[in-house]
Amino acid sequence: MIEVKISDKTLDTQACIDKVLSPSCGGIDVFIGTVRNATKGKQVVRLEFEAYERMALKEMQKLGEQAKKKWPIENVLIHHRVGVLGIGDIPVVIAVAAAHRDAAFDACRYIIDTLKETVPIWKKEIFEDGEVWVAAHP
Amino acid sequence: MIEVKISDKTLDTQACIDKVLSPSCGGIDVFIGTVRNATKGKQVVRLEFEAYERMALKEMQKLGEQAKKKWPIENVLIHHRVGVLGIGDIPVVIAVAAAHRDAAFDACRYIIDTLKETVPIWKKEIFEDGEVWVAAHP
Amino acid sequence: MQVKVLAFGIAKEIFGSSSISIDIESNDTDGLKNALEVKYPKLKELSSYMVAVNDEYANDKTPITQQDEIAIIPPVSGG
Amino acid sequence: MQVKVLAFGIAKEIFGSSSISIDIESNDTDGLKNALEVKYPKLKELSSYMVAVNDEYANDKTPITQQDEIAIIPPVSGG
Repeated sequence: MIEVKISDKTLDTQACIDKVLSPSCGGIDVFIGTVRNATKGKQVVRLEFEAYERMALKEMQKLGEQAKKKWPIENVLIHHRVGVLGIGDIPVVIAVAAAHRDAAFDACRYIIDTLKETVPIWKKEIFEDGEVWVAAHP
Repeated sequence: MIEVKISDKTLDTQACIDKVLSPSCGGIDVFIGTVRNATKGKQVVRLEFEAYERMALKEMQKLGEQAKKKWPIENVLIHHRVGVLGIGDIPVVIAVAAAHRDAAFDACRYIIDTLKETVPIWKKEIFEDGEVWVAAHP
Repeated sequence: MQVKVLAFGIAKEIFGSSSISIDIESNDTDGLKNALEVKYPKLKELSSYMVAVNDEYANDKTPITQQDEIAIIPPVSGG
Repeated sequence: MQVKVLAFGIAKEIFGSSSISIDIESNDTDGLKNALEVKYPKLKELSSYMVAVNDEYANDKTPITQQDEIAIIPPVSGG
């Protein structure tokens, strides 16, 4: 199973985990991204996420397919949040279930690393005194 | 924070995750072990876990401390179940929160790998036609 | 040819809109980039940017038509 | 000296009890292992086993007293 989703609602971590559980899997690795209160020592007020939704879903699906080709994993879930997020909110949940844990760890890490490079989603950091689109400028 | 626990009750994954969340953390890696329906192609009926509880808690605490020395992580939680577990039940939850995800992934994987080598907990696999203490014999 | 271009993130701010129309001389992604960079020179200040054609990253000189969905993809920062 | 020994996992099954008392000749972990292997030769069939003294893994020839909590740790298999 590969499930990808972009949502403007709070991501439900437990529901994500429940979806990848399987009687033939012994190891589940879950990555949860959360909004940190500071970036490079500067206090963050909130983040705003925006997606090119149709293409982002396509790229997320590709990530799931690539991971399933590279490692013996069974279920992959990638959920990404869009909209305005406050400190502690969850922009992303990735859950991977496999018979054995090594594949789950490798695949989960590959997916978040690659998602950050290829999936058309953007985040703007809002500070007390300004805002910046992350990674936009050198 | 380091929290270790051995319990004969169902592990609550969401509660484990909630405990490691922190406004200064941006990445949480969670490992969930589940009871697989088969081992080496043989159908499993149930597992029985037993711990040398006081020593196991001490070794789990050490794992948390070692991980915090090795990587810049903030919160570590290690919960292990004992007693009789059926297919799909969760023997172990490890949750690690860090400012950045690499440390969370590395530490979480180190903890489960090392737990399986050093923490005095034993599991017996029960099949239709017999039972075996895992790893006991060459 | 005039094409419609979708914009996201900082590209939307540079264009002042989530969708613009622009005249291009050569009907491919290079022609599009040239036209955009003349009209919106701030695009050249980005670390990089890509063009997507029909939801796929496009290489240099990918042909484009008025029927294609074209989007400007500034450096992504999801996760 | 007679010492009390806790047993877990397969060691509990080999001893037939979660706790046994045994006479040892030399008062250290080697003396304990020798005495145990004479009385419970099945211990030698295990992949390996360790002795824990007061909740810590003990090396060879670690001295033991009657006040110590001593446990036999067969190959662990948690997780």
